[in-house]
Amino acid sequence: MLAAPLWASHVAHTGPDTTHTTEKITVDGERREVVSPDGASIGPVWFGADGRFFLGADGRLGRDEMVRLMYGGRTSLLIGVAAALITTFLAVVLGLLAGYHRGWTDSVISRAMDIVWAFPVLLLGIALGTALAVGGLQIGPLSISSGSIWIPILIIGFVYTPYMARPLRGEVLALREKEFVEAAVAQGAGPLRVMFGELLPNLWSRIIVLFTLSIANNMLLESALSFLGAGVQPPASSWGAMISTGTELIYSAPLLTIIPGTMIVLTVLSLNVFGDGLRDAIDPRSRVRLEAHAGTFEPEREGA
Amino acid sequence: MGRFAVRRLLGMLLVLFAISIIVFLIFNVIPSSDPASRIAGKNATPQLVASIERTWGFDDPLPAQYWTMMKLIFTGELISYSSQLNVDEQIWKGIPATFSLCIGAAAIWMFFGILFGYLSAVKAGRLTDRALTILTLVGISVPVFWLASVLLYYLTFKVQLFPSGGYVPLTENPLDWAYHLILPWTTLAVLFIGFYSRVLRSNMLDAMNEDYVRTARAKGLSERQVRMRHVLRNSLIPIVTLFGLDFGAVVGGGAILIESIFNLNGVGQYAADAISNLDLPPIMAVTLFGAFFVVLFSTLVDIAYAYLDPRIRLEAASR
Amino acid sequence: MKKLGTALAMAGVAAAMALGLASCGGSGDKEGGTLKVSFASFPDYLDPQLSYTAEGWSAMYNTYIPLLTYAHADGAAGSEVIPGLAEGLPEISNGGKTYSLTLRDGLKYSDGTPVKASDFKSTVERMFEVESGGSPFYTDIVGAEEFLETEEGGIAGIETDDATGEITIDLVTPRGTFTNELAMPFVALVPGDTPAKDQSADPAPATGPYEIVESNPGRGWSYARNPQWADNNSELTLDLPSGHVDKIEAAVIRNQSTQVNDVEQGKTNWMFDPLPADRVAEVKRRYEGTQYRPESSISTYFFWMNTAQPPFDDLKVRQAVNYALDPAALERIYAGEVKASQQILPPGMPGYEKFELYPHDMAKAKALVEQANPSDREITVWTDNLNPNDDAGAYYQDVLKQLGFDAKLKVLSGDNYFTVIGNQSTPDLDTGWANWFEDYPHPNDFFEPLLAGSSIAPTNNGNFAQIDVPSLNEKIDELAAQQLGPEQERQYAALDREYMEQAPWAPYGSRTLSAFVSSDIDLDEVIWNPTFSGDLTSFQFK
Amino acid sequence: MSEPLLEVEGLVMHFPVKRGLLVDREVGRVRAVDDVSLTIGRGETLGLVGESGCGKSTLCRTVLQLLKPTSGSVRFEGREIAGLSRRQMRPLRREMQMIFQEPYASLNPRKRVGQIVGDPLRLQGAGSGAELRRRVGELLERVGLSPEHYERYPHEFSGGQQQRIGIARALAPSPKLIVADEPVSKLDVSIRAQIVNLLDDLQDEMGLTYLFVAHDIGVVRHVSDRIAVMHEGRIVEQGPADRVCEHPADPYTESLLAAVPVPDPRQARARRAGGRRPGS
Repeated sequence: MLAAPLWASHVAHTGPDTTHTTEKITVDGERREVVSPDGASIGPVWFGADGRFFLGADGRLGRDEMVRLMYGGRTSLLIGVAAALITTFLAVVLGLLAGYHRGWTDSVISRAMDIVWAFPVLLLGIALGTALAVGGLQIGPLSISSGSIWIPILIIGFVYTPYMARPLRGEVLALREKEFVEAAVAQGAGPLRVMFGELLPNLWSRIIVLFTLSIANNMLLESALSFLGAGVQPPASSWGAMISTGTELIYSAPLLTIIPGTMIVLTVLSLNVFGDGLRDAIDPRSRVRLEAHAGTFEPEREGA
Repeated sequence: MGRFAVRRLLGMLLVLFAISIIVFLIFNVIPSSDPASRIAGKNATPQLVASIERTWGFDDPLPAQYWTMMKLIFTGELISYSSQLNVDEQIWKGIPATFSLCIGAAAIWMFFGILFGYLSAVKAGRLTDRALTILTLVGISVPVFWLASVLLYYLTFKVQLFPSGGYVPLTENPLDWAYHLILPWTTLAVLFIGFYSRVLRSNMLDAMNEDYVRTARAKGLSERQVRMRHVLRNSLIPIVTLFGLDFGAVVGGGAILIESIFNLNGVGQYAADAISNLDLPPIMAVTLFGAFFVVLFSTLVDIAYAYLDPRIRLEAASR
Repeated sequence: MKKLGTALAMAGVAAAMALGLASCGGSGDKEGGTLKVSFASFPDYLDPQLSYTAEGWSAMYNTYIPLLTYAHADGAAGSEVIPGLAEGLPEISNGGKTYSLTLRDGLKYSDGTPVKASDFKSTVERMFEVESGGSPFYTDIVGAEEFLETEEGGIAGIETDDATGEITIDLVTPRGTFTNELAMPFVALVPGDTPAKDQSADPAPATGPYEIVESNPGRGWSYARNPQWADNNSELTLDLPSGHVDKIEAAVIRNQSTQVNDVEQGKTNWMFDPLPADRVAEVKRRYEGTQYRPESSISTYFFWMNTAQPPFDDLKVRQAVNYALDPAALERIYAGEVKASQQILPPGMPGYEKFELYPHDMAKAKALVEQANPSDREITVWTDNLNPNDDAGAYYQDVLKQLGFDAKLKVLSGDNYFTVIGNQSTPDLDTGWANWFEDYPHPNDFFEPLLAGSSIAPTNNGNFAQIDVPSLNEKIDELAAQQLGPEQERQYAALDREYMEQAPWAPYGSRTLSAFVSSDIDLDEVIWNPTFSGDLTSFQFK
Repeated sequence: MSEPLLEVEGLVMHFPVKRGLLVDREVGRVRAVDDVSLTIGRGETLGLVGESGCGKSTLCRTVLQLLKPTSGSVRFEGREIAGLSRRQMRPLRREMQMIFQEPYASLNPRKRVGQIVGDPLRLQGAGSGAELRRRVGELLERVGLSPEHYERYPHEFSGGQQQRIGIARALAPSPKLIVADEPVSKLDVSIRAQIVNLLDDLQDEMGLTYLFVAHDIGVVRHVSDRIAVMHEGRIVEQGPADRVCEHPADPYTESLLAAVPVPDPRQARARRAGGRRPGS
C-alpha cells in the first residue's frame, strides 16, 4: 500500500491540484456538494462515488484528498530518496577524501562539516528554504526555479551530509591503516584507485544501512520543512505540506492531518525497521548511531 | 590536556564565525529581503527608503555591515529591522521558556530512555523487549510536529484535559508552569526516548559479554548487582555523551517546532518569526545562539572524552 | 490563517452599517474587571508614530489620541471625523492649503505632564525621524520633505503656540484627505521629549482613557486606566468614552483556532482576529447573536494583472479573467467570509455604487481568450501563505489553466509578500492576489496608491497592475485636491466604473470580519469601528 | 657480489614530534632509520634482521618510496628514486613489490582473490577478460593454490594460503625486487618453512632479488646470501650470512643469536634439500 504513490497518475481520476469548489458528485445515488457554501468539505465517501473522493476533499478547494495523498507521497518519497542519494554521494566522496588524504584536506573537510553540523538543522533548512523561495537558485548554468522540489532535495541532501560523512570518515581512517591499502599503493595504484577501488568496497555495507536510515530521516525533515513553509511549495503536495494545510483545519477536519501523518509514520517506520534489520544482518556488532530524528540526528563519533 | 581544550575552544570560535558569515550572506543575496523597503512599508516614497538606508547603514559595503552587526550583537545593542526591538533582550526573554521546555523534556527522555533500554536489554528477546522495540521504533518514526498537533486536538479540544499552549513562568506559578508544559515535554521527549533506549539496549547487550562482567559474575555477585553496577554503569557513558550533544541541539533549534505549536514564546519561536519576516538581526543572533549551544556541548563532550581517553587527544593533536 | 496583521497591513479594519448603534446598556451590566483579549500577532509597533497595522491601531485607539479622531461608533457613524485633542474640526483656508486647529486647554499625559501645542510639531517631526511608514501621508506639509532628508531645523509648515494652543499647518498643495490624515494615529500626540526611536517595549505616556502599563513585545501587553483620565482629560474631551473595565490584558496566541477554542472555553474574552475559515460554520451555528456577529470591513480583495507585459497587456485577456472567476467559488473558499463584489470601491466607502460588469461566464471567457490568442501563455500566479488567500491563489491558478494558460503558483510568506510583489526586480510578476483595507474612509485611498500612474515605483510599488492611463490619472489628481462632497462621491463612482472597464484587476469581494466574544461579555455593547475594529472601551462584563 | 640492483646510501627517516599550544613546533624527532647504507645485487637475497621496533619496516617502506625519506639516496638499477613524486614512481612500482607481515590485513576483505591478484595486471594494462583470468590462474597455481580459488574471498583461506595470495599478487607484475617484510612471522611454525621454500623456489625460477626482513635471525640465515643487522635505526653489521651468524662482529648480533631460539639447522637444511612442493 505504501508503494501506491508510485502509480498515482494511473489510478487517479483527476489532477492533484484540480479544484472542485462548486461541483456536485453522486454518492450512493445521492447528489452532494464537494464543498458546502459555508466552506465545509465532504468527508470520506469510501467507495460511494466510484472511487472518487475516497477520503473526501481537502478543505474548501475541494481537491480530492486521496489523489493528493498519492501524489504527495510520490513527492515525499522522491525527496527522501533523491536527498539520500545526494547525501550519500557527498558523504562518500568527502569521507574518502578526508579519511584517505588526512592532513590539511581532512582538516578543511572536517571543519566544514563541523560548521554544517553546528548549524541548527531546522534553522539552516528554513533559512535556505526561505532564501530560495523567491528567486530560486542560480549557480552558473545550474538554474532551479523557486517552486521546484529540487530546492528541498538539495537542502536536505546538503544539511545531512555531515551526519553521514563523519562516520564514513572514521571508518576510512581506520581502513586506511590496513596493509592492503599499502599493498595497493605499492603496486602503483593512484589515490583515486585506492579510494574507490580498495576503500569503497569495504564501506558498502555501512553505506547501504546509512542510506536506508537516511531516507527515513529525510522524509521526516522534509515534512518538518514543509510544515514550516520552507519545503515543498504549494500547490504541489507532499505529506508534510498536507499536514501543514491539515493542521490549519484540524478542529473542523482532523482527518486531513491524521491521514498524511499516518502515512509518514508507516513509511518511515518501515524504512527504520528495514534499516535496522539490514544492519543486524550485515553488521551485527556495529553501532550505527544514525537514527531517525528530524531535529537532532547524531553522527557516530569516533571512539564513542 | 590544556592544549587540547584550548584548541577545541578555538575551533569552536572559528565555527561560530563561519556560521555567522554564512547566515549573513544567505540573507544578503536574497533578492527580496531588501530591508529598507520592508521597514519603509506600503506607501513608501523613494526619499523615505533612501533615508532609512542612510540611518541603518544599508548602503555600506557588506563587510562593514557585517562588522557593525557583529559588534552590536556582542555589545547587546542589536535591534531588529522589523520591530526595532533589542534582539539580545528578546532572546533573553525567550530563554526561560526554552530552557523550561528543554530541561523538562530532557529529564523525561533520560528517565524513560534508560528505563526502557534497561528493561529491553534485561528481557532481550522476550515479549517485553519486542513490545518496547516496536514502541521505540514508532517513537523515532513520528514527525514531532504532527504528534504535537494530534495531541493538541485530542487532549485540549476533544477532551479538555490540558491547556492549549502558552507559557507560565515558573516563578509565577510552579504548578501551572508544569501543567502547561506537560504536553510539550512529552512530545519533545518521545523521539529521544525511542532513540536512547535503543542505544542503551545494544550497549548493554554488548557489555554483558565483556570479560569484566563475567569476572563480576564469577565473584559471586547477584545478577542484579552485576547489571546495575557493571553493565548499566558502563553502558551509560555513551548515553551521557549523546545527551550532551542532543541537549545542545535541542536548545539550539530542535525545539523550534514544539515552541511554535504550543505557543511557548521561547527562543525557537522568536527565530521562526524572524525567519518568516526575513528579519536578519534576530536570525543572526538566534543562529549564533543555537550554534553556540551545539558547539559548546560537543566541545564539552570532546574534552570530557579526551580526559577519559588520552588516545583521542593524540589523534586530534596529530591532525 | 495566521497573521491578519499583514493581510490588513495597510490600515484599519472596518465594520459596516449592518448594525445600528447598539442599544444603551442593560441594567445588569457591571463596571470594572479585567478583560482578556488575544491577538494572533504582536502589533508591528506599540508606538503611535510607527504602527501601521490593524493590530497596532486597534491597540492604541484608546491610548494615544490625535488632534482629530473617529467617532466611537459602529458602521458609517464610526467613519465620522470628530475632534480629539483639538477643540474642533480644522478651519481650512488659503485655497485648502492652510489648516488651523486649537488644542484643548489643560490636557495632561498619563505621567502628569501637560500636553502642549508644540508637542504636535515635535510628534510630526518624531514621526519623520523614526522614518515611519506613515510619513508619506504628511510630506505635503511645507518643509517636510527637507526635514525627512536632513532631520534638522524642524518643519517650517507647522506653527504652534503653547500659550493659546493654536496650531497652524501649511501644505504645499491642497489635499482633500488631510482631515482624515490628521485623525490617523501617526500624529497622535506624545510628549515632546519622547526619544526618536521605537518605544514599543516602553510605551510613551498616554492621553486616552487607558495607558499601556506593560509591554512584552512578541508576547503580550496590558493596560490600566489612565490616572489622568477620569479627573482631568475626560472632563475636557467629553465626546470620548471612558471604558468599562479597569484592566486589559492582551496576549499573543498565534494559532487562530486556539484563539477560538479559548474564547469558547472562556479563557479569553475577545479575539481580535477574524475567525479562521474552517471554524466559521461551527461558530455561526453555535454563537450567532449571542457571542458572535459578523462585521463587514471596508476592503477589496482582488487579483491584479500586470498590464505592462503579455499576456495581460491585452484588455480581452483581462476581461476574460474577470468573466472566468466564479464569485460563488471564492465565497466558499473564504467560507462565506468574503462578500462578492466586482469593483474597486468596497461597500461602506463613500462613492460606492454597486455595478457588475463581468457576470460569471466561463464560455464567454474562453471565447475572449481565443480571440486574443495570446502567444505568451506562461504565467506565474503570486499569493501569500495566509489561509485562505493561498487557497484563493490555487483556485485562480486552476481557473487560468482552464482558460488555456500554463499557470504556476508561487506562495510567499505573508510577512514579506507585499515587499516582494512591490519590488519590480522580482521576476515573473504576471498576476496575483492582493487586498486593500482602507487607511481612512475616503475613496482616494483606493485609487491614488493602487491605480495612479504616479504610484508605479521600482520598490514598494502599490500599483501592482502597473496601469497608467493618463486621463484617469488626471481625474485622480483633480479629485484628490478637493474636499469630499456629494459631487465628488458621484465622480468617484464614475471613476470606479471607468477603471473596471480597463479591468486591471479582477476584484472578488470585501472581507467579512467578526466580533466573537466569550459568554460573559455583553455582545450588544461591543462597538466595531470601521477603521479601528473592536473598541476596547466598549467591552463590558455582563 | 653480482651487479647491484638496489643501492641505498645514507638513508635517513626521521619522524618529527610536534607540540605546541596553538601552532605546532617540532620539539624532537624519532630516528626510525638513521644513516643506513645497503646494497643488494641482482638475484641475491639480503636478510635484514633486528628486534621489533628497530626500524626494519620503516626501512622497507622508505626503500619502496611508500614513505618519503628525510634524506639519503635510493638507487634502483642505477636510477635515483628517492626524490620521485608518486606519479613518477608509478611506472617503477611494477619492478619492486612487497610481501606483508600480516597476510589477512594485506588483502582487501571485500575483493575476490581473482581481483586481488588480477589488479596489478590490470594496472599494468596487461590484458583483460579471459586472458587476464588465465594469467591469474597461472599465478595462483604457481604459488600452490588452485585456479578454482578465483572467486573466493580472502577470509575463506588459512593464514598460509592467504600469504600465498599475497605472494601471487607480488609476482603478478613480474617484478625484479621483492621486499618481504617479515613474511612468515605471523604464520604457524609448521607453515613457515613452506612459505620460505616457496620464496626460495620462486627466486630460482624467476631470478628475483629479495630484501628479506625478519626478527628471527634463524629464518634469515637460511634464506639469505648476506645479512644486515639493524639496531635502533642503524645497521650495526652486515656481511655474508654464514660469517655473520658464526662470527658476529657486533655484540648486538651476538645477543640476537643468543636470545632467539634457532631451529635445528640440520633439520631445516634437510627440508630444503627435499624440495617438496608445498600446499598442493
